[in-house]
Amino acid sequence: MALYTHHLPKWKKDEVDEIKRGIGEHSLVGVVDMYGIPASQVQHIRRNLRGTARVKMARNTLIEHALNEVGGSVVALREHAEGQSAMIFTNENPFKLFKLLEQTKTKMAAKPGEIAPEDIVVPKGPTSFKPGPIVGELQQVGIPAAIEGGKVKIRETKTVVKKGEVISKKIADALVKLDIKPMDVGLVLQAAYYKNTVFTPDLLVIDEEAYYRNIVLAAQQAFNLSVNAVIPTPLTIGAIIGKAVREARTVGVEASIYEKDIIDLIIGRAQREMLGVALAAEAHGFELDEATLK
Amino acid sequence: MEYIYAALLLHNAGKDVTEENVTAVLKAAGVAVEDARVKALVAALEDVNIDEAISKAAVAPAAAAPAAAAAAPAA
Amino acid sequence: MEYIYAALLLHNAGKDVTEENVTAVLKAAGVAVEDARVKALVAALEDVNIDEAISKAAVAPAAAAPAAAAAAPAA
Amino acid sequence: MEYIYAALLLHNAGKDVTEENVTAVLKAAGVAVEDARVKALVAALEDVNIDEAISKAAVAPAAAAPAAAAAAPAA
Amino acid sequence: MEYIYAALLLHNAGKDVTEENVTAVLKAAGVAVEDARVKALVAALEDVNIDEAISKAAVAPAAAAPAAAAAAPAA
Amino acid sequence: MEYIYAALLLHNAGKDVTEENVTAVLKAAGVAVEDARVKALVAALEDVNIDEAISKAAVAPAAAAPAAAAAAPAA
Amino acid sequence: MEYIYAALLLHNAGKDVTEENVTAVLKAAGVAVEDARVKALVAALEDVNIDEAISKAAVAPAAAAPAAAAAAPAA
Repeated sequence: MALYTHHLPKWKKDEVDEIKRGIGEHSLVGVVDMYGIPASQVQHIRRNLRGTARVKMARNTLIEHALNEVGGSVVALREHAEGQSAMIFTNENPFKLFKLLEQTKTKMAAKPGEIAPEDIVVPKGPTSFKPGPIVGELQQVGIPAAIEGGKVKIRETKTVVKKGEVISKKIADALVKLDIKPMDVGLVLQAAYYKNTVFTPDLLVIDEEAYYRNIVLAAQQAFNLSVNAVIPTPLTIGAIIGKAVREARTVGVEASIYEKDIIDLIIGRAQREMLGVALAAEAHGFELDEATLK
Repeated sequence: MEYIYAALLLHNAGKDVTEENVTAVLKAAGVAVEDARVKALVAALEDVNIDEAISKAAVAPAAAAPAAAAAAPAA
Repeated sequence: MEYIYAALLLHNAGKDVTEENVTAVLKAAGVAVEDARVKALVAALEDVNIDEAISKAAVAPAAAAPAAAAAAPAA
Repeated sequence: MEYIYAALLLHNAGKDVTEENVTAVLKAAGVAVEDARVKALVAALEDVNIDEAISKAAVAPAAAAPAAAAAAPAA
Repeated sequence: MEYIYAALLLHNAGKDVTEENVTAVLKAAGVAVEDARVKALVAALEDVNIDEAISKAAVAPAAAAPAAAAAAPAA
Repeated sequence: MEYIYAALLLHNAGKDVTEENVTAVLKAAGVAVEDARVKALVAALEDVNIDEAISKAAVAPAAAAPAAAAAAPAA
Repeated sequence: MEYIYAALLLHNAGKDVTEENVTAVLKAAGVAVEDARVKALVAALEDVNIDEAISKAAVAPAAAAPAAAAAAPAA
């Protein structure tokens, strides 16, 4: 394969060399899909990634050339370079890169034939349209449009395309008119090569909620352990004292130890017991006096 | 309530809740004893499991106290 | 609990909760009275407003009731 | 509460809650010990399972919630 | 909990919770005192208002119970 | 709480919570280790079932009270 | 949960939760460190407010405990 490179025109050779340099200078090399991203947005994404990651667009054949020439396990990225690919270089860790790329995605209008990434919902409420043929066009694709107060209004919230379904031309047109942008457009990471391992997106999705829950759980466990095992720390000493005091008070009440601090609790307990017996006695025919009933 | 307390006192001390005993306790406390009430109490408690009534009061105070139960939904 | 019952019986009967009175009531109930516990009880009650403590006891279960109720389905 | 704390300290340390032991602990803490209170304490604890009483104070999680609520006024 | 009870006993008796005092109380109770635990306890108590912690303890169980109950169905 | 987390980490990793291990973990975290606290930690955990102790809910510190109370009706 | 404990240990010690630090702590605990898990942890925690999560745990331990218990086997 390497031999074949000799016959590449100079501009192609330069491209391959640039990719090779990128691979050599960064700890992480990724392949991203750039399908359907308008040029203006590519500029925007590049700006957002500046200082963190570099995007190098190139033909798939040249990417393959470069990977082959570098050789080793990075060659495995080859099979992910399909469609409109680009290389991405960074020294961040693959999980961070994935998050970063997710954050650069923006909402765009749907083109006919695209697949809905999630349920596409038209919310109810007024539109900016004056009455006209628009009402019929919307109704035709199942959007409950009506005229109210001289304006076109959507009568109720409606799901027009389910997740995974193809978006038809008529619906795409209607969505554009309603300014609904259902498509997530941005760099889609196909695979990332990092320290001899190829990470695919399914490995890189992070459930931050789960981490948060685990942090809360760990903090609770630490709190519980500290209090239950009586390991005083500034954070838990109050709870430990509380536990000891409650135990002492409970023992005092249970054993009827007549001490000032808990005598009111003992009185309360006696009072409740008396009421319990009084009600039982009443149920069996003993008439309670007014004071008891109160 | 004095009558009930007298009964509880006797029960807790392991004594029988009889008319004589209740009357003796109440008198010792300086209460002017009504014989009829003592009779009624002793008769009523004959069919009551006092320990159960006490433990119910301790475990589920809400159930034991009508006033408390009524207040609960508002709390 | 006999000692506290004796004290509450006296209080309800409008009598002072003194060592003598408590002892008398307990003896009438056939209890072998321990002077130390009587002393401790009377001392503990010295500055306590018994009526207040009783009325608090009636309120407390109500506050606890919603918790018990809420927990019930899970229990 | 010093007397109760002394008793629990002894119990937790695996020692018997006797008048001598309680007195020794209280003295070490600089408390002017009242013999009657010590006697009353020891007498009161004689028939009580302290571990059981303590466990009533421990509010266990969800399942124990009703008990916790019930125990609240007593705590 | 011995160490905590010793601290509470001292605090209630109006004494400072120092390493010396805690050690003396524990020793009087026949506890084989571990210096490290005494140090850790005294250090942890340094910035704590014990009175506040105690008074909150009396209120806490009632407050904690509803939380436990409320959480139960979600668990 | 660093010491507690170190113990939990070791326990979860299936390692013994010894003074050496705790010290090693804390040092790796850049903590200036206090021997007394390590000793106290290890001593306190000696007879403790850690799995049980971490899952048994400790009662909310007082700060929780208003929050718990506020949350209860909404739950 | 070892990775989470390591992160909390570092956070509590006032250190940054970096790959190097987490790895060092885990290794000191004798854990066979998985690079990818460390990276995922560090990336995930970048946007997690650890202090808030901790204070949430401290404010309602009683409430969260049942959930904790339920979640424990899965962790």
